[in-house]
Amino acid sequence: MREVYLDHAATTPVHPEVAELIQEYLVRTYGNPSSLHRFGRRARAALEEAREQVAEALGAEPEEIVFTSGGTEADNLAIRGAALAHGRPGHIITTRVEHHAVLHTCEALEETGFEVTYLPVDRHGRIAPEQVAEAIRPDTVLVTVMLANNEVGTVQPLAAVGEICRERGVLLHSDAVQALGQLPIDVGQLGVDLLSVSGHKIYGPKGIGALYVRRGVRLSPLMYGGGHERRRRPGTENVPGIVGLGKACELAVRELAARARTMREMRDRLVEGIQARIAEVVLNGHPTERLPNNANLCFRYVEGESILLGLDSKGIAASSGSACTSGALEPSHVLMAMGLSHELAQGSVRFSVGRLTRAEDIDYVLEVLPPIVERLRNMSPLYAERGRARQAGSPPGEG
Amino acid sequence: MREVYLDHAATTPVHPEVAELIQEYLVRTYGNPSSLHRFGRRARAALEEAREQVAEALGAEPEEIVFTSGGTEADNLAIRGAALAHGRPGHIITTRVEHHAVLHTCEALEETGFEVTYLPVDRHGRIAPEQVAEAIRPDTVLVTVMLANNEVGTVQPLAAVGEICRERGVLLHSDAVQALGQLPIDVGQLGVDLLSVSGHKIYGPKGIGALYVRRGVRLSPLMYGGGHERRRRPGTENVPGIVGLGKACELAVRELAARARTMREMRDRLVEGIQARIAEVVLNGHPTERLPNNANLCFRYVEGESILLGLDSKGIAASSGSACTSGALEPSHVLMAMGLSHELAQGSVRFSVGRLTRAEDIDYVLEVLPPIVERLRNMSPLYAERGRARQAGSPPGEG
Amino acid sequence: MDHFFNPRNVGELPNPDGVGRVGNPVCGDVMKMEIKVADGRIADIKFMTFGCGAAIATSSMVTEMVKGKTLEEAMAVTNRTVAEALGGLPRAKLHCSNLAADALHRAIEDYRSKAAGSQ
Amino acid sequence: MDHFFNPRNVGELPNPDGVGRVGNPVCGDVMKMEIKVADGRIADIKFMTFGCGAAIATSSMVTEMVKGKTLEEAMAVTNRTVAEALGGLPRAKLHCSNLAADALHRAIEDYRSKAAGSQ
Ligand SMILES: Cc1ncc(COP(=O)(O)O)c(C=O)c1O
Ligand SMILES: Cc1ncc(COP(=O)(O)O)c(C=O)c1O
Ligand code: FES
Ligand code: FES
Repeated sequence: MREVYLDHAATTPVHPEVAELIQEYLVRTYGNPSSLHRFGRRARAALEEAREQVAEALGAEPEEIVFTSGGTEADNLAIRGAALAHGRPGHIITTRVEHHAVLHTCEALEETGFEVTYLPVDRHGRIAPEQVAEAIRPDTVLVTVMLANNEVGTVQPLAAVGEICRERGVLLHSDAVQALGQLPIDVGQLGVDLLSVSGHKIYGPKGIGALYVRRGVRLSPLMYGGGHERRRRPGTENVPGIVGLGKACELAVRELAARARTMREMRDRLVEGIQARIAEVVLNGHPTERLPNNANLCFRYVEGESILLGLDSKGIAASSGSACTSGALEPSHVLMAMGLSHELAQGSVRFSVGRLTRAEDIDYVLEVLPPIVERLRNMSPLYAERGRARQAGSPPGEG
Repeated sequence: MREVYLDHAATTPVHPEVAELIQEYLVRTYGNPSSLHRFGRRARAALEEAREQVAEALGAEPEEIVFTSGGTEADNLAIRGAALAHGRPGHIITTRVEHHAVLHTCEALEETGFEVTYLPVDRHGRIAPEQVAEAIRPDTVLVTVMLANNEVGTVQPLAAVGEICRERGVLLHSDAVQALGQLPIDVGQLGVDLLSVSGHKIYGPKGIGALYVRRGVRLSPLMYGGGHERRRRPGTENVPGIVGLGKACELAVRELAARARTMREMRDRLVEGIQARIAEVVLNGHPTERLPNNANLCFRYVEGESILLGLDSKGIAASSGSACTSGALEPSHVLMAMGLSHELAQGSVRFSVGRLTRAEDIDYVLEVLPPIVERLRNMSPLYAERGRARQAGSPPGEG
Repeated sequence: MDHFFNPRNVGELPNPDGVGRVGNPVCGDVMKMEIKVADGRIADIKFMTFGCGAAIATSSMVTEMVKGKTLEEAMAVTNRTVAEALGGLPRAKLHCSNLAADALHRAIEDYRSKAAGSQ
Repeated sequence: MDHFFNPRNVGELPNPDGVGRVGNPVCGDVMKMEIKVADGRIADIKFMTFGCGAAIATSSMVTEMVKGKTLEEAMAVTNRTVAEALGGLPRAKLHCSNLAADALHRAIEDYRSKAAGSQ
């Protein structure tokens, strides 16, 4: 069966050049970078080159990059690390639309005495920078605002937040896991002190990530052991993963414009095609301030997961909400924060295109999707009720 | 130049079969295991198969295996996780010869109010199980004793410790990072509740490890995020790494006897050859209760690192102490705990053979090493003084 | 999966004797069941749902199971019976099978209260 | 690395005018330097060490640097001078270069105190 992968926001296939390099570091250049001998030195050199590649992609210095086991660990290290380095409980500001790696870390800190402000967002999923200015208190330790959202692709006005935080002398962290490879990133311009990225969202390997830590920022470690990563992250370095992340960053920067163009084209073809073929479809997220790969759509009157099952049976991979909560029951916290009704939030499907998505792939989806939605609508009590309401001349309600 | 890698205790080259499998999961079966669609389900199936392989290697159930980013994280999750799940500070028992991932984690807990007993070892690096029995207090939360030591290869009497802990109702963790693939491991027989392993010591990839958590044992998580690994370890699963670890475990179990035989033969050839060619060499660690791959030797009157540099210039990789502290200044805490003089401890070199080490490799070392040691001894004031002391008829002192 | 891709008894009945419409307290999804009753037995049954795949499959299964059964027998159908009939459900999906059972029970109750009212 | 693999001036002197033997307070390693003095200058110098590669290389470098120098000039040699002459040392190895400088200074002091005693 034809297979079309439109779930690049969940994870991406590793770029062939990256995979080749990883292979080399698995079997041939396998030394432990902490070893003094030539096997170790070769691994160390590769590690430091990768650190330069990551730094380059973020506009940072190599010494400011700490490798972690992924985006989740980077978020935890940034937030817990900065909070606990503070020495006593304080105040943290974040948004209601963060990834769970940020939200649950903040919630865990609340249990140890921290206070957390969760900023609301508008219907497009954006915060207003002034909200941050208003929320900052004398005891505010950290502001953490994602650069781009994983579910709806909305990009936050981070540079403006950065200016406020600098002015007020408050640390700013940003989860840039989804943004990297889709938007140009410059930590200086954004005014962030800490920034998280992850390998597997940019055609690099899973299980590797990095945290940018501005020089001088103090962090408590999450773990204890050897003195790796300048005492910020112990454990034998994942050299193949790190080298893969470095290469993936290099490629992401080099191909940024071309990839963004392809993705935007394919995404727009999909959205426009769907809207032309299926009635009552809502595009979630910001109309312009959004990632080029993301199309998050609500198909009114039907539940998202049923659509996904239908698509999957035709070989098409998409998702509802974020991958790590797709087994979950509650409707997306992001869509709810954006003010969608429960019913609409349950009806959302996220398509995320990638650098290799082609027009034929999109056209296949456009062919397969309408009958799936139609069939489910015909099964939906909400659709039937709305039909009757229309016939009776009253305006359709939202649930 | 000829290259001979005798630092397998620091890290190992990835087995070709493992590397091939990793490649497959990097580029082809790249789904996110949390995704509901077929790409995700394939990844999930591979993940669960790997979990079975790891469980099988440890005599555990698949649900008792939690994947981590390596041995260090497994140690941290076990020790911090069990300590913090306890709810209030208590008492921990460990040994003076643990890896830093254990020791520094215990030290960090001391700063939060825990009390830690660091058991001394005999001159072979072993604790006596009775010491554990004596040290257990009513508030003892956890005992953590490594299965085999990374520097000197000494194997601890863990099953006896396990019996004591079971009797007294105290949790037992063991760092089995070095033991896996060299000794048969059965968590039931050892009586452990928690046990750490790491991929890169068993011809698997770096950046992946696992913690065995006996059913019913409660752990606080180290990090917060998605509900992965039954809420014990968040973050998109490192599928290629996990699949690699699973395969490496399978191979390690299947080839255990053959590998151990080869390693023991090569190790003994090395030790006997060195002792026949170089005077005043001391074998550190236990004469019989030791890992088959480990030869830790003191070349009296010379400093270990100088020997390593000499060996490295001839293409031979060995190490002093553990890799992650080889940049460190202090003599090995393990050798010091075993009662070696400062001078002897500084003079130690660890050779660790591997499954592919051949007699020619050993013979090359035996050819190259004696002149290196001789040259350094001729440069050593301690050696000269000892020579004069001998001539003067007095017994040589230790420095 | 057959009950998802080819669900049985989807739709509405012309003049149902009983209607059960429930919202799932866990996920907020919605399910409606309509029954026709004759001689104390479920003569016909149809469902509609705004629910996940498991909700669709379990509803289809429930309607198949109870058609022709007495109301008492139908009331004895629980989410567990349904999940078992489907060969087990993942734990996160167990609540979905509640939807179908609850809607069925509600429809029967609706029928009974109407019947009692008209007596 | 040449100073490690081919260290200059290794050994002992027949009748040294000054001997400096120091233990490194950081790592515990040992260094011995012996000097011959003539006309207020270092006429000959030899070292022996139980130390790491950096200790060997820095000692060799120091002996080369000070041979023929006046005692005052030799006293002015510091671990920093040595590290610079070797083109820099990793931070963890800076203390090793202390060993060589300290042993040299100790040897000169030894010579001076002997000289003072014999006056
Ligand atoms: C915005 C965002 N933050 C964090 C993460 C977590 O990254 P990882 O899966 O590498 O732990 C993800 C993806 O899973 C994400 O989309
Ligand atoms: C005994 C022991 N424990 C823990 C570790 C840490 O494992 P990892 O390097 O995978 O973090 C090592 C090796 O580095 C080890 O030898
Ligand atoms: S998730 Fe709502 S019915 Fe299954
Ligand atoms: S480590 Fe002791 S002299 Fe360098």
